[in-house]
Amino acid sequence: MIRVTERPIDVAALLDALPETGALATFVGRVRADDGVTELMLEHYPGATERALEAVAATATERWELANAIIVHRIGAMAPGEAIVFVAAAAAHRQAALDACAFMIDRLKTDAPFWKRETRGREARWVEQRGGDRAAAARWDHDPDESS
Amino acid sequence: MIRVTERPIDVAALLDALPETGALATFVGRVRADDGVTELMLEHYPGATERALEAVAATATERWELANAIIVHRIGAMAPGEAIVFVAAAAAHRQAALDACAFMIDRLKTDAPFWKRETRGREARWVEQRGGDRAAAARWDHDPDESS
Amino acid sequence: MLYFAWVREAIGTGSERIDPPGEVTTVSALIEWLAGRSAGHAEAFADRARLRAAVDQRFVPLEAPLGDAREVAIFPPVTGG
Amino acid sequence: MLYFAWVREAIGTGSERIDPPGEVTTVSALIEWLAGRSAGHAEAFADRARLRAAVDQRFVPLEAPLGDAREVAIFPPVTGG
Repeated sequence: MIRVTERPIDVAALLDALPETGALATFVGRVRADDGVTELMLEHYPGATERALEAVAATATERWELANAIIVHRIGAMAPGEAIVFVAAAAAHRQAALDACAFMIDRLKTDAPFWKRETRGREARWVEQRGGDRAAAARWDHDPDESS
Repeated sequence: MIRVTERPIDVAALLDALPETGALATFVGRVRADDGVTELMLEHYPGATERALEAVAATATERWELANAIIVHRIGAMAPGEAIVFVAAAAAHRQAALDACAFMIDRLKTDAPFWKRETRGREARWVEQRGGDRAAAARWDHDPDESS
Repeated sequence: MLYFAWVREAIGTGSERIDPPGEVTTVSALIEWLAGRSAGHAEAFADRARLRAAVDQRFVPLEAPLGDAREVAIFPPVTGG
Repeated sequence: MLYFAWVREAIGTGSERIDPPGEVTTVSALIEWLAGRSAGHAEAFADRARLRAAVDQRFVPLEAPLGDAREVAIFPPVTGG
């Protein structure tokens, strides 16, 4: 299940809706409250975004035989502390759930058309892509740990 | 924070109590409902268990500079679908949170004195330790990915 | 055409209809042609290394052919998650 | 002594007070000595490869010295999480 939403992400409600599989790994990314950002604005490419997220979730589901893969991504304006993204992977075994969850958050950072604009007081700037994000996504291209 | 409890684990309440850091990774292990188990009983070594869990959480907190590390482990009898263990790692950045969460669940499987007894209908048997669990825990002994 | 993030801001609009000449057959050539439309376009497209593109909602390299594309998007590297 | 899981079940109790002779100075020697106490002890301790130990709540190899240990626990490999 993927969702792009302008409304706050209700992590507890999302967790409640998940099947009770053996292993569930989740990740929540929030607007950091500690680096002076007063507002974060998320722009996206309607249509292409949903397609990209579907592809990430489908790839994870197939590769790790997931019972469930969830990606929920916030768009629009949000405040420090609010959730930007929620990712969950439910599987029979823990390694599959943990790896699939890490894969999905790494991949969506490079594959899904979102752009962040940070406002600090009166100054707004578009966030630059980090080289580390590309490296994190690329490590899944050929992962020797996949079967561990 | 670590806790060993005979009561059901309330994942939503645990999540609510966490600080709103940039990244939060969680893991929930449940009694699998798909392999015929009708009851799971968790025995532990009072005192030594808490000490082992504290050590796992403290090691993760130091190694990944976590804002918060949580391990909650159920003991006693539980039914399929119920949560056995909840692990959470809160950090400024996603890789630290994801790695620390995986580390804690891998380590507690080999370092904390819990024993599972599965009941299928009338037959009860003690679960054997898996070699894969030892390998998963050992991969953290020298991890080249730590700084990634 | 669709524009996003600071590309959109520099150009001053998020979308526009265009009718490029027949010799514009790649994304790269399209960007070159678009850069002549206004000072905002020129500014947005000044540094090709900072631009990414999608043709009919699929990410492509700037050298990619346009083919019969109905929707082309130009934008900075993505920063979601 | 503390026993857990199937070790506890085989012996029939989770704890007992013991007073081993002076020549019992390691966990391994203690297990050998305990095995003579009952058929249950003998069964529980038949396969050393399946046993683990803690001395005063610290995990130790079976070869570890007992020292002035107040609490020794014998149990199978752990299976939590």
